[in-house]
Amino acid sequence: MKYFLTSALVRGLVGQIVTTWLSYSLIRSFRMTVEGWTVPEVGLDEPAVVLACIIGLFGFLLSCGVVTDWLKMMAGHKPHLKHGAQGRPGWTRYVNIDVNHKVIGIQYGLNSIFILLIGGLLAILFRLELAMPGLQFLQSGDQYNTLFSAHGIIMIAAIFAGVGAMTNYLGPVLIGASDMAFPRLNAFSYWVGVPSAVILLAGIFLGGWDTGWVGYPTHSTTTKMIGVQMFLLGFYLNGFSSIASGLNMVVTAVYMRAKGMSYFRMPIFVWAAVAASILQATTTQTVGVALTMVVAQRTLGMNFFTPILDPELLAAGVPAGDPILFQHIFWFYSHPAVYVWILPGLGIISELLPVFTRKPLFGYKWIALSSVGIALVGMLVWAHHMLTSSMPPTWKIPFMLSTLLVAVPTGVKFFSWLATIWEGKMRFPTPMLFVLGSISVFLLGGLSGPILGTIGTDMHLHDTYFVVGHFHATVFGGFVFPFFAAIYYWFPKMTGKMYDELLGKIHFWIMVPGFWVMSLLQMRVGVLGMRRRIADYGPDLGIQVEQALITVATLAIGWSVLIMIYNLVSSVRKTELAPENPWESRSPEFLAPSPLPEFNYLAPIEVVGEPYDYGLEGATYAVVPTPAGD
Amino acid sequence: MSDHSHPEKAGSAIDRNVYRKGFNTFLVLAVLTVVEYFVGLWFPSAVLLILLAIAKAALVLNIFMGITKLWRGGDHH
Amino acid sequence: MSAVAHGHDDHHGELHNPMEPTRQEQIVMNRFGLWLFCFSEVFLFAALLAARFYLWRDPDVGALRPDLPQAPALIFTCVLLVSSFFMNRAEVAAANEDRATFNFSMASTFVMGLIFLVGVIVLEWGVGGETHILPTSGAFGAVFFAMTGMHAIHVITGLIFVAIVWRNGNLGNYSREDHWGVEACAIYWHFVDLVWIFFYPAIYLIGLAVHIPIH
Amino acid sequence: MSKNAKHFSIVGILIPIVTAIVYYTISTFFFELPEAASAEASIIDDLFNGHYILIAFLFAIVVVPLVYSISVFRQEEGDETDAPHIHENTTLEIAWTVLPIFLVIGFGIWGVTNYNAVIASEPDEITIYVQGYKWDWTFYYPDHDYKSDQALVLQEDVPVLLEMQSSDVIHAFWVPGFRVKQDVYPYDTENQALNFASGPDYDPEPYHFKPQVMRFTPVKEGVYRVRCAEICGTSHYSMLANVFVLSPSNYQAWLAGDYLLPPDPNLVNSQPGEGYYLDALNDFTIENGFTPPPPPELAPVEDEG
Repeated sequence: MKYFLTSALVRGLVGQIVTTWLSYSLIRSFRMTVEGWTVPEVGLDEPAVVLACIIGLFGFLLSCGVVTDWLKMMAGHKPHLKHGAQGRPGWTRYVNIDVNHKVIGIQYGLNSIFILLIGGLLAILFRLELAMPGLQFLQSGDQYNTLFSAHGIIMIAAIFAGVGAMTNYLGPVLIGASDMAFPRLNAFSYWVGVPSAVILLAGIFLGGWDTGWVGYPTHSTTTKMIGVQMFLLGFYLNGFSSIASGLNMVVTAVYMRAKGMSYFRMPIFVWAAVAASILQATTTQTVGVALTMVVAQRTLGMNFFTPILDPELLAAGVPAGDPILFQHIFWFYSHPAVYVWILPGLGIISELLPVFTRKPLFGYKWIALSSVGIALVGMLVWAHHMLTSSMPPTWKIPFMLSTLLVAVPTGVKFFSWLATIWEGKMRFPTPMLFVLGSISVFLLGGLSGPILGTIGTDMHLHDTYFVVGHFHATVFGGFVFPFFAAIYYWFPKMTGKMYDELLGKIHFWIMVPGFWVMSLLQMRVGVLGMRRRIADYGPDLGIQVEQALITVATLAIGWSVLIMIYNLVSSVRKTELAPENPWESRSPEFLAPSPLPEFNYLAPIEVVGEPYDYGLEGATYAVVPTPAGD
Repeated sequence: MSDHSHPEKAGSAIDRNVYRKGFNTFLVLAVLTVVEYFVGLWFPSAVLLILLAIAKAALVLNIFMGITKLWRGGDHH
Repeated sequence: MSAVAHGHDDHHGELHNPMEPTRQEQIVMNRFGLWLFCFSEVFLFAALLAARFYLWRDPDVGALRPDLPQAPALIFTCVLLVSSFFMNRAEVAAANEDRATFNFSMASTFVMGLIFLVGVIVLEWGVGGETHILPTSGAFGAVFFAMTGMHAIHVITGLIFVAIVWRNGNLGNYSREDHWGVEACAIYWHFVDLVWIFFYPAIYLIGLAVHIPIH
Repeated sequence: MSKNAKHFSIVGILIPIVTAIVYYTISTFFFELPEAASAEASIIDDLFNGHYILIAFLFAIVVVPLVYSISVFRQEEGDETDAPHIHENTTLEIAWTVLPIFLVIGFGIWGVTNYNAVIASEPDEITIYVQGYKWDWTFYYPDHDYKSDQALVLQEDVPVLLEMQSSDVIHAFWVPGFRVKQDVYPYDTENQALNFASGPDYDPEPYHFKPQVMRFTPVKEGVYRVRCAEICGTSHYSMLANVFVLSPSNYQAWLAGDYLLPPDPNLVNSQPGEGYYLDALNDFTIENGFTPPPPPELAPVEDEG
């Protein structure tokens, strides 16, 4: 307990709350003394909230100590990287600043699952509301709007944390490196996400917001619910985490590969992670601009997005704002963001299939390049979210074509997976089940894509539950299920213990069918006319049965995740050790001791062959130094 | 990994050259800026102005920022 | 529960751990990382430029720009350019352990940067002076303040960076072999200059000038 | 090889069968569209149908080999050896990269021609101004200088051109039966010159104001509902309006004030939850002598959780 209360996490949170509160009161009182500035008597003072949240972030960073080393460097010192638990019990590493990528990866993972549960809880709340027509227990549309908006952005934060978990834990291990290229920056990426999550969650309680996670102006610039500011800031600050971890991963993969590991000998997951990281490190900046603009318009009255203008300015020929501008800048990031989530997930699928089919990955180079292809095409399709906007047809048509083009690299992945499975000697432990589940669910997402990409059909389907079903299938198939597969697969590597196979299978057999029901029925009600983001729907649509079933499926998914958490927690406490290489994998990390040592390998490893040569007699991938007898 | 560890190029003559290179680059940039200003005043062609900006940017990237070090790997002049 | 077998606190003795990168390798990675960061920032400034070209236009006339005073803009652009020159000189000096030139050049860079910053805020933003452009002046004001403001934030970070490197140089922390701090500062400072190379014509030169009425 | 040929032929036979079953299921039942009530809806439904065929086929070519492999190529009891070392087949890879490109180009061309057909203008369009605001719709008939709050009345088989704007935030005009959807953007409606409802003062020209434009031709008499499809705040869910498509004679009678709009069959027969029902009923707001139908007797609600 003593260790917990003095941990970086607690220090940071206390620091954040204290500095936010102090600066809020100071700024508010200052604003009251200035003539001409109106400060509401009751309720929150919006500009003060914005500034206080930003200052609170610095409060967190300074008091948790993640920037201490950098401050020392600025002062001219050369601080060493601190490795290990610093004389405290082992578990304290996970609540303190630690530069080891495996610790950070697990921190990300725990954070991801924790936020995932909060987001899931919100989803279950509003699914219960939607189970029947009529407002059941929510009091107003505002409450519903806050719930689904928060569900959206919180799940996104959880997914980014999950991507961070996979790339951080696996990236350096798979390429035979000791750590990321910039360990301190890596810790910063994780820790800056914590205060941003706090700000997001606080937004729910301090007013809430009703803009959805997209926050389109002019709704977001005019809504009275000032939780929208916390949403914008929390979203924005999470961007720092994305950018920093993205460029960290790219540099790591370029410079820290083991001897003999050419680019086309990297494990396939690393290709996917690098493709995702490039998107993360670049496009995130544009959403930052979009969010800043909304904050600036709300607090400083800078007119970026309102087409309404002062008549005097208008008469002089000064242009007004345009809400479409936001949609362009926003989707330039937010479409590739989806690829940031799914590319690592698809990488996990490609990584695990050969192990469980005992066959080489079919068309390694094609899969590797298809990841890069998806990333590049992904930067050119953003405006397909705006096919019903006022964008001229000359813009819509190219975006329709580029959108359809995404199907090509995605198809390459599917066909290569099928060819990998064909004639394999398949084994079905839980990770493999989740891999197959991912393929099936991602297929639902993929197949419902082109129909949303052609303008005619999108005019009917845009902003309906069809879209909701489509992206949930994409994100579950592309991220959530592969993430779970990865957790089960590398659990013995992370902890040295084996999870419970039966509970894992129960988790799978509840969650995947549950998800099919949910996603397919969401698509069905969307086709029938159910719009997105509505607190209530008419009985005239005739979709009560479907809605009730969706709610039941959602509850099933929620319970199955709890089963997984119980499974993992109880398995960690087991005393029995897992086998060294439970999956008979060729991957180098399974040739090293579990859990991995501080620097992953006892000495630099050397790659001497292809990564997935299952079934080839005498083929070796990597030479890994075995632990000495001490 | 970079293993370009050049032997040190001591001697002030080389230094002067490097300093002079910086100064010459600065002169070119200054001239381009003035050209840019007058282009902007007299024939405000967006294409021309963007081309001028790209030319200036290329100089800064190449000489001041040393982008070539990325693929040459060295950090010595 | 410990997912990492055992850490050790005492590894950074004299011996280099073969699993960890050497200082030279680390510098190469730092350089690539910094360039990637600059590349990332390109997207930020490109988004602002996109906003400028998207909003500052008229369907009949084409590109527009606010009618802003030209002379100070040209002067401060030149000031930033001169600061870039001194930054380059400081970097060369650091690489050659020429302490005197380094000191003078860093000081000049800092002062020039400060003049630019004060110039933008006092003259262009009109704090304490006569100006027509306000943040509330339609799309002109909004985008103008967003572009110059975002650039000014980078200038401020750059100035802090310059000040720290200047001081550390004085403490003798940079050598011929390892002056990564100076190089990083130089790359960042030149990048800020690079951004202005594109912002200056975009704000002041391209498009038809529209006079903003006092409101 | 003969064994492989057996596998391939089984899969080859199953694929068309599964394609047919899936196509039948989704087009006639699972993803069945609401009845097409506009000329554009039929055009769009053709494209939907094409997509359904594509979905069924792609589903089959992935799922059949997947399920077949899972059931046939399992690890046999006690067999610890690896599977055959097949790692690449460039011809195959090129084939499944290039063939989809052709498919994509085909669908792209179809999509473009389809879209052009949907947005094509027709002669003799009737212009109606649509104003969206939190959280309702107003319709204004410039030819008749007539304002209709919340109920859009159209004539069967007469193409309409909607010019739309919003008073506050972005809304989106969507009638599922008509398939077409268009976002609606806010302009300064305090300004008389920009406000549709200000009649002769309406003159957007000097403001570069372009209302959003949507065209369609209703082809089936009946009652439909406008649904706002873009999140717009508290009561977004109940931002609905009724659309009445009338026969030519009834439409003329309605314009003359002689025709009472028929009660909305959906509304009368529904067993609604309270909030929704009242909001929807408000869409029947009395305008021009039209009275809403009496509210149906609400069945006693049992065990409201």
